Amino acid sequence: MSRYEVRLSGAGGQGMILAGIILAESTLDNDELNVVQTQSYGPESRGGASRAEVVFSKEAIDYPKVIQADLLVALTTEALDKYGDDIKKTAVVIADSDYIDLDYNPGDGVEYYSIPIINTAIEEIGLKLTANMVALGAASHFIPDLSEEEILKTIASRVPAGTEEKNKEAFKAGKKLVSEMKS
Amino acid sequence: MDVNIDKYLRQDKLPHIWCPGCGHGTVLGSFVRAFDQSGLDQDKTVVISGIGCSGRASGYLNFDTLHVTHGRALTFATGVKMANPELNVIVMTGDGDGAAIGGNHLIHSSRRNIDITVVLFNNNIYGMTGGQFSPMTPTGDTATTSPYGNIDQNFDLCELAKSSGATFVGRGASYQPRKMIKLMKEGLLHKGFAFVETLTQCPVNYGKRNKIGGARDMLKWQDENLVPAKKYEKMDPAEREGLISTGILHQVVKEEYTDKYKNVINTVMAGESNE
Amino acid sequence: MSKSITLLLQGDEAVVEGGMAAGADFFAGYPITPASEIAEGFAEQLPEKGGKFIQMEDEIAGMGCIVGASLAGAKAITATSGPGFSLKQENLGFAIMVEAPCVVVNVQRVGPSTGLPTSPSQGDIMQAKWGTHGDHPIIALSPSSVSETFDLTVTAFNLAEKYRIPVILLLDEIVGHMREKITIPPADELEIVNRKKPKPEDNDNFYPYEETEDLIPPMPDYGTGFKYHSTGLFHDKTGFPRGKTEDARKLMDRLMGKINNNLDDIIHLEEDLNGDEDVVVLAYGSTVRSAISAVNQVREDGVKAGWVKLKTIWPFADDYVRELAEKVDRIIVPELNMGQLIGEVKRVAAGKAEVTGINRYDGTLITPADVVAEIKGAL
Amino acid sequence: MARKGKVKIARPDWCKTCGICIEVCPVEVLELGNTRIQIAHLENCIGCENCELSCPDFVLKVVEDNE
Repeated sequence: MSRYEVRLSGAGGQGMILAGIILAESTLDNDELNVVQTQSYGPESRGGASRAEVVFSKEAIDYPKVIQADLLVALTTEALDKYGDDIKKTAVVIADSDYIDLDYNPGDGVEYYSIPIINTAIEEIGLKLTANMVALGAASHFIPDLSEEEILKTIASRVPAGTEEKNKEAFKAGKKLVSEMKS
Repeated sequence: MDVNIDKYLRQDKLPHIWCPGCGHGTVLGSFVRAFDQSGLDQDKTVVISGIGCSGRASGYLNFDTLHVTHGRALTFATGVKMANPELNVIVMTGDGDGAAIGGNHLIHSSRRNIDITVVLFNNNIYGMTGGQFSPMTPTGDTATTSPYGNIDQNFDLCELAKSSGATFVGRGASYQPRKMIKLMKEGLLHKGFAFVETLTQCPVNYGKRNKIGGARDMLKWQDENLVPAKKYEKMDPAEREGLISTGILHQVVKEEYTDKYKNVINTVMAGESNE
Repeated sequence: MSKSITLLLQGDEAVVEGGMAAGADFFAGYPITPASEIAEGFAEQLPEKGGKFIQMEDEIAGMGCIVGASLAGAKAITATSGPGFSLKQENLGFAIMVEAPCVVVNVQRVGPSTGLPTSPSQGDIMQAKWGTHGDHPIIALSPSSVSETFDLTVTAFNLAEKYRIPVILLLDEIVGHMREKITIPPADELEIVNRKKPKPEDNDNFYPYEETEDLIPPMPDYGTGFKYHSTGLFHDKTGFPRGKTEDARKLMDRLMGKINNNLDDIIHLEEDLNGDEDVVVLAYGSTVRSAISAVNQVREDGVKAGWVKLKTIWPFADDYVRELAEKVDRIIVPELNMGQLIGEVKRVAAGKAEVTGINRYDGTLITPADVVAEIKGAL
Repeated sequence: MARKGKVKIARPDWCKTCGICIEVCPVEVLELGNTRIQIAHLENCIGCENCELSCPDFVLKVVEDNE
């Protein structure tokens, strides 16, 4: 794979940066895959816009930030509005279907998935805080060369003790949301 | 007293640069006598001073000595003590160095109760730079920067150190070298943050400008206004007006900072090996 | 530890790993975005190895504290960002004057003043050189990746110990906060330098600031019986103040000389040049990454371009850049500031090559496309 | 209080003639000269060491009588 760029965006406190870290860290044992994870956030740890970026490549990664996303995840109206156009013509866009109020028109080549990320976390998992893992699961479906097993292992090591199973479930639920739509 | 103070002084750096009648030399003399009585190891002792007349004290003392930036002696001292808690660490500072620009460090060193002994030379003025008022210049007094009388309030440094958490607080004066020696010795032997304020006269830039007079007159003033702490405590507030208490003002036993950190290291390292 | 380990780390965390690997046993500092992770890492790791961490009351105190620790024998480090770096300057100058080895990390954010606390900048390049008052030597290093941050932290400690000087490690927010995979080599594969110390028997004839042949006097730990004096005043070899002009000049010459006589050892850089370049992009820190990307892109179009990465910012690589300027038509200097290091490049390239800058100072990065445009515009 | 000896001008060159020793001497042993302190009435000295301890310049020392 040459360069593959992922942007995870939402509001501060939604855990998108943690999702980005988990994506990046799940490549640790894959010697052939390079990764750079960056983030952008305001000075406060809750609220405000927040985004994590992960760039994957089998070659050396020079520029560390997303230039044009191959994959965009947006949890808020603000995020989709801000980054929705900054994507490749063949990009995948995943957006929350219930919490986004925006008349979004992706280009013709874009695969657009409007899915209930936050409500899946609330209703299916019973823990709103796992919305980031639902998003991560959905996103992981499209990123080449990632191992689900490694991601689940990384989730277990990165989320608060005691919430490992809920987070893993959330990840799987997210993945299911898009794979069902895709098939 | 029967001590040979010569070994604690860098003879080749003396006579010192302090003005005739300056009380700093008396404080310095009291310090070396107190140090001798303390029984502490000269080779394991570091003296750190800041800027101003008091700052020059370290250069005259035969220890590892460090003459640092204005007001920051306690920060360097904290580094020395933390890096090697076996060392005796002494800070020499003044009322400008220690109470104005370095006031924050005084508060926080007190709060940590780190085992450092501070000797603060309080001459109520910025002497070296020519007589500007300091936080210890009494309200109403004249200085080159308060030509119409100082409108600032001076404060009680011993109360400040005590309320900030210092576990040894005392005040000595150049008119009472014997008491000052005893006080400093107790301060040196105290485990924890020891703050010793010493009243010292600046005849050139404070005494003469404020009509107190020369060195001898300033000592007379001390004689008339100093009261031992125990007596002071028993006095009515009205009686205390204008008087200054001397001696040990506060001493409590409390766990010392580098000891606490040693516990952190021990706990962490024990936890590591258990894994 | 005898085998390497691979981790996903932030640049800030790599400072901690590099510091621990270099033998750091003391950290003092004050929390500040985007450098706080460095303090947090040392707070956790130092006591595991018997080292010391202390959070001071302010930035000034953090700097004073590490100098005190250094004189007591510690390998000491502090970390900050722009506002804190400003506050540390006076005590940084003191460290230079008393020749106390230590490492000062500045994870640069956009300034002046509070600026943009969470956005990257390379705005403190000149402050690193001239921030403290008066003439003085300084060493400043700047990594462009997480892995390089580890390496240059080790180098920073080694240079500090070897030359008895504070070494400034200039990260920027991007390098400080980005995560990359990094393989940490086994401890026995790292070269670690420790300061020269006098022998106890040297005590009788000991001059703490003697002009030794290498201009770097041996440095005793406090408490080992040398009972010596150090001061921020100009001093002679005894360490005591001397206000005389010839002594002042002698001390300044020695302080500068110990660095200037060893530029080959201190200046680290990398290049990718074929020898026939028309244009070279000279960069440092995170900006290097866009330079490399852009050069690779334009080479595919047949443009004769190359890149140079400066890992040592100060002392500036005068000789190298002078020779480079003789060989190429143009040098492009991308910087996340309004043009700081470009002044040095222009100074040494004057009359030899054209020098142009690419500058961003709004908290966003210079992209490869920005650099490509500048390269193509030059042709 | 040690009363083992009498005052001596141990380091005459360091004296800055501030007169503090005269102020603290209970028995009028010392007098100011032009450039340094002088012992005017050694016979009065009771060896109290007030002068030695107060002298800011380390000039005076109380020593054994026979020294």
